[in-house]
Amino acid sequence: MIIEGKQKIWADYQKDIPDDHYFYVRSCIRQAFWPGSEVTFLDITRNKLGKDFYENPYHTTCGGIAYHSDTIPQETAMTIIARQFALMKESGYENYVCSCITSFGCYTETLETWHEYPELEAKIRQYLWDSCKKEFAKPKYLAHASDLIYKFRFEIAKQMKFPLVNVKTGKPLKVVEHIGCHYSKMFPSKGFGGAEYPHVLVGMIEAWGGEVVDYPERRQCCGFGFRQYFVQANRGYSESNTHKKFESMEPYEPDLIITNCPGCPYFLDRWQYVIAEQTGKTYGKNGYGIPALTYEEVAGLVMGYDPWDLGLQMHQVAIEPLLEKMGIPYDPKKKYQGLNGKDLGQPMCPSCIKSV
Amino acid sequence: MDFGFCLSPSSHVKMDTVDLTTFNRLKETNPDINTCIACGSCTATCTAGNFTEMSFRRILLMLQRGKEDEAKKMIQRCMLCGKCTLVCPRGINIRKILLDITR
Amino acid sequence: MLPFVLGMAFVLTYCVVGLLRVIAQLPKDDRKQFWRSLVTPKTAWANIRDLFGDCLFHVKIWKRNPVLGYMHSAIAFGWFMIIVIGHIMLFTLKPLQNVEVQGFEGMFTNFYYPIFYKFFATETPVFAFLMDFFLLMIISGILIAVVKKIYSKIVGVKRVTKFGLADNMIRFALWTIFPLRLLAEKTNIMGFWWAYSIDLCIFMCMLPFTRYMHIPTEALFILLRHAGLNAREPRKGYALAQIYSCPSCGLCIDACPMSVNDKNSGNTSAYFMKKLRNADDAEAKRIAETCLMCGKCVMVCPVSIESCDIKFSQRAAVPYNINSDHSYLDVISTETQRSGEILSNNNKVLYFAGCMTQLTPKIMRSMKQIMESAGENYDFMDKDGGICCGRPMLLSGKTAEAQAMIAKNTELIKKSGAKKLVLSCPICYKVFKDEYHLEGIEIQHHTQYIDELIKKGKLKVNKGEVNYVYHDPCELGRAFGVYDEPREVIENVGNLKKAKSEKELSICCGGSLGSFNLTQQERDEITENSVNDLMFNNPEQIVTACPLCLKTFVRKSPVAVKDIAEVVVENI
Amino acid sequence: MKENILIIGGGAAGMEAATQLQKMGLTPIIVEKSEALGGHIAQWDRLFPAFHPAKDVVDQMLEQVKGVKTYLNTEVADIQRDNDGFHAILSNNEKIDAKAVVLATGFDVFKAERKQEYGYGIYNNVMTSVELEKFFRTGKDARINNPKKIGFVHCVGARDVKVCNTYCSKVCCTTALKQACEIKEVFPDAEVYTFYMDLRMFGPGYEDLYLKTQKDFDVKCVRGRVCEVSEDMDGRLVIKAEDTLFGKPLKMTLDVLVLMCSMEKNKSIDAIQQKLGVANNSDGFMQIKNMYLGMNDTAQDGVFVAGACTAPKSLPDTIGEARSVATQVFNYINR
Repeated sequence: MIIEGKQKIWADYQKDIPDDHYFYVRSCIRQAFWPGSEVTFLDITRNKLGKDFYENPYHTTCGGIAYHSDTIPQETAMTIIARQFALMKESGYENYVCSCITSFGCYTETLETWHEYPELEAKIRQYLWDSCKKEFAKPKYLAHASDLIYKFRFEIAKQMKFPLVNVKTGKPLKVVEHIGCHYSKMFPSKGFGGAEYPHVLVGMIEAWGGEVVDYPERRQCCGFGFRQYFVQANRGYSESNTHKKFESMEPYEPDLIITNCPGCPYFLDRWQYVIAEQTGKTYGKNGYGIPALTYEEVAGLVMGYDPWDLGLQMHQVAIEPLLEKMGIPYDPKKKYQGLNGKDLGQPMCPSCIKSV
Repeated sequence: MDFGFCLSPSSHVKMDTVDLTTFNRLKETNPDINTCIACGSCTATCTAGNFTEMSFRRILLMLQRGKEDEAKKMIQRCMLCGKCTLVCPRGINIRKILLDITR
Repeated sequence: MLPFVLGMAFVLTYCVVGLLRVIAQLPKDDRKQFWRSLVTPKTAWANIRDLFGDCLFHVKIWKRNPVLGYMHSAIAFGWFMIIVIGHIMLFTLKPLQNVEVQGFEGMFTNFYYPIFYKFFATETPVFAFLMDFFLLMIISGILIAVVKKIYSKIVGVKRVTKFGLADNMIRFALWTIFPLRLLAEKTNIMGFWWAYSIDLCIFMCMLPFTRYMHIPTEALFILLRHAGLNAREPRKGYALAQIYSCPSCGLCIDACPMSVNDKNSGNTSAYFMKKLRNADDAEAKRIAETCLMCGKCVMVCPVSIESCDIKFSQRAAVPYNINSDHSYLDVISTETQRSGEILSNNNKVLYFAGCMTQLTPKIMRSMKQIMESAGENYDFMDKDGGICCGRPMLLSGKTAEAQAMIAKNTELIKKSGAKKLVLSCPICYKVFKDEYHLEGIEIQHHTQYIDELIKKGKLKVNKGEVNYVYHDPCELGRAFGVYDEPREVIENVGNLKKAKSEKELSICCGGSLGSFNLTQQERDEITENSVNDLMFNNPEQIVTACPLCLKTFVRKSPVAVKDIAEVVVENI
Repeated sequence: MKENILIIGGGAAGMEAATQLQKMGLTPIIVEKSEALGGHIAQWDRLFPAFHPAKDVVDQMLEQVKGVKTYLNTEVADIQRDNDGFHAILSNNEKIDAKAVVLATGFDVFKAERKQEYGYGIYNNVMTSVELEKFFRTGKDARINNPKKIGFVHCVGARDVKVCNTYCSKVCCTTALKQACEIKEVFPDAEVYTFYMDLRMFGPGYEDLYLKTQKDFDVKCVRGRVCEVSEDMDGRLVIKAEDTLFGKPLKMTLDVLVLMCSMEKNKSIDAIQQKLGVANNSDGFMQIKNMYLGMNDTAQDGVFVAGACTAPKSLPDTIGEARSVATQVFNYINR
């Protein structure tokens, strides 16, 4: 691997986004999958970094899931998106940041389509007025939330308490980065680092002391694929994708996977359990899996947030070995306690992969 | 545990592990086996191909891509009539190769 | 004279054991057929005729090549006669003038008396003349053999069989028997008598392991042949008798179309039989699969060895590790039927083009035109692509596998209600004639069919000015003797020139499906040679009666090559 | 009177045009931006289809062009036209007056790093066809270490809207097969694969080369474009392609991957070209007047083109065009 070659590409694919005053929209599924992530994002940006990130309670889904499942036409999806943008404008913002990669893809695609087909934009403008009586607007800058953490990675590093380093050996942790397909595969210029060698997560890993693992199936999709996981009979395809990735990364013995998409960490996490149940194989050491975290969770960890406040107990793959490697103190008893101190109940113990 | 689904086999031909024993054995006695240009004449003229999927072009590929069983299954259809050999623009002795595969 | 006795005893034992072995190896029904043939007057007569004709007088070699015929007869018949006359002298001219037997009396001595008898010292003029005559004959035969060995072309043979050490040794032993005998008698030196005796012993002892085994075996082979047996296994029973009957004379080498390339003359039947005799399985297998199966070697063989049949059985002996599955043929009945409604008309002619003719559509078109012109009630069986006749499968030695195709075609033909089946491909013709059971349906090759149409006056043709030469396809000519019909057809439409090699001596085009191993280049060499032979009298066009020959000749012919049906259509 | 003809570019086209013009009694002047005449072909080891040493051809051309006035390490900085003809100012500030201009500026090799998925410049063992040719000339390349498996990717930067080059680069197919044979000569035990979409063996002897590649060199030709390359733990390359004849995706590990880079128009001439009023085609190459009878003519009288500046061309194509441009120029001068 010639790192200078990658650096050249990273330098070519830098996008210009402001570092403050954003209209923040959430992801539909992340709040359910990883409830700590978006909260942590807002907490870091607002409270730790002192930025202005506004959230409007009236924002909705971007329509992406329905769009990609072919249940709504493109115009409908675009009108939903136009409404989101209108909300941004109404709230007095012109920078738009979303938490979800699917949304990011939809927004990018929509903006590019409007740019190429102004007549479609005019049509949507009308639809928006007809349906919501809202004024059509387009954001000046569109960013994904991971773009901002990428942008703030050195500021976060300054406040870092637990770098991505194995405290016992002193060596950097080996980190696999996994980019959501809709981040830059559709529009390479819209992602930090482009489509082939995205830098957005690599930059965070490097800034926080980890070592990036580039393995043969790095570009492979996690297998989320809306059509695949919606239908039970098709989930095998989804699982097989993940399986292929793990088989490919296994020899590198990664300590951690960091992702920037709602679905990827979910499938990279849950399928490890399913693969273990079906084949008896686990990819971490000593019967553990490889933790697949969101970038907010990793940012939170290095900044010293309590693992359970970050919602890491929501991961199927046990997080404890990672915490121990990084030297992060945690209270095992609190793992399944809610914020109010009540017991959340423990998940059933899987037969293969270790959960504690 | 039954999840109602399972890992699906990869459709990739893994060239690193493909077993080429049969193909290499054929190559020794039939060096012309390499010279196929995949024109498909053999398949188009094939008497059995008129009724089945029989295709010598595919059989050659199957042997090179580790699908020997499929290749042998396809050969079951062959009538050894030799039309393929007559039409091959590269002059490959196809009938002989087909026969050699069965040994 | 111990060496001679030992040799004689050995060879006799070997022959008896061999005879029993061959008979034991015959399949049960074959064996029965064999015994029965011996007492059937017709075959018995043929046996006697050929035993004398072939074994004693070598009629076939004489026919093939008189010089070789003389050479062979001189040595074999001469020797035979010396033995016979010797015995007559023995019984008429006692006391003997034997060098050795003084002091030895008894039954064994009678046995070898004549061998060491001083025949040439006799004073009875008749005997003296006869003995001198036959000895001279033998010596002249040996002289020819020596000349042939040194320069074979003098006796009209381009290529001779190359022999191994054993064959060369025994040949030398044979050549020296009578010169030694002559020396011994003339000088009466004991050493020469010993040498003579040892020489005889060497000859006898080596005989079973060399080509000279054909001397005793041929008689058995003639009997088996007349019994109408077929070689079923490449090295057992009937085939074994044939293997030992092959004298490696090499007449087939020059006859073989492959010999045009010296490298390939090792693939001829003489060597095939030799490899079988030497149990060289790999080579026998290779040669069997290289052979074009044109049958010319069988045609020229002075011993009438059916080497093609043995090659078939050799091919069949190679395992086919595929379970042929032709079940898909079941569903196509209606498909093929669409080309013709079942007619009750008894005069219906069914034309089967076959795979090869599918690649030469002009033959099909010509056939259609001929049938139209003749006002025939006809139907095309495989207009939209039929199934293979099964002959190529058979040629590969896959008898069982061919049955699927044979059965399907039989079914289709019978269903069609046709009374006559016409084939334009001799490859198909052979299998339809040999393997199909189409009772009540006449099978004709299109040469025969067209000839019949012309003769019956149904088809009117004009005699043109073109000079044609006709090439006899192997599977029509040598296989079925269809030589005259095509020639008559051609003479009706133009002038027929002769090829250098005609009829049963015609040379394979080189395209034969019979061979698996020949490369395109090797086939091309054969084709060129065959074309040159056809061009002997400078014809303007070459006419064939086989789509495969047609396709093959077109590659190399300097003049137009046409199927017989085409030239007929041109002259309607 | 001897007329000056300005030839921009001292590659095969420029040299041959100059040779012919000189024989016709005109005065060709070659302006070459690099330090030597010869162009791309001088970087080549052997030529397809018969493995003829490129040096032979270049040396002959250099010998013939000896008497021609040549500026090396020089570019045309500016050019004006008036009724007398063309007035060029060179980068060394010399002034040249000429009656006609021949643009023989040739091509640039496609920058392989633009096809990011092949990882040129990122993965250690990905190289270009030009670099492989250099290896054949010098025997040295750190990437080539007794490789066991070598792959060639055709059409890198050609027939590909993703890099805005929709044309076929013409010579890469034959070059790939030539190089495949050559690498087999160096490493007879190596397995060599070429990944092609169509094998365009357009010239005499090229199809024979293809047959030789298959038969004598056992090079395996796979129809399908490599779409993704990655590096495994040992630094070997894992490639993905579809075997489109078989209808299944392939995955294999290679030691070296050679990218058959296409030809792109040499863009360093763009400014001068603009001043001369010679436009480009949609594929970026210079526009000619007519594809059949006007392949050396541009929209501007007196401005002629030859060689790969108008389209990807093989060496024989280029030489042919250089000779025909000489005739065109001669006729123009004597009109």
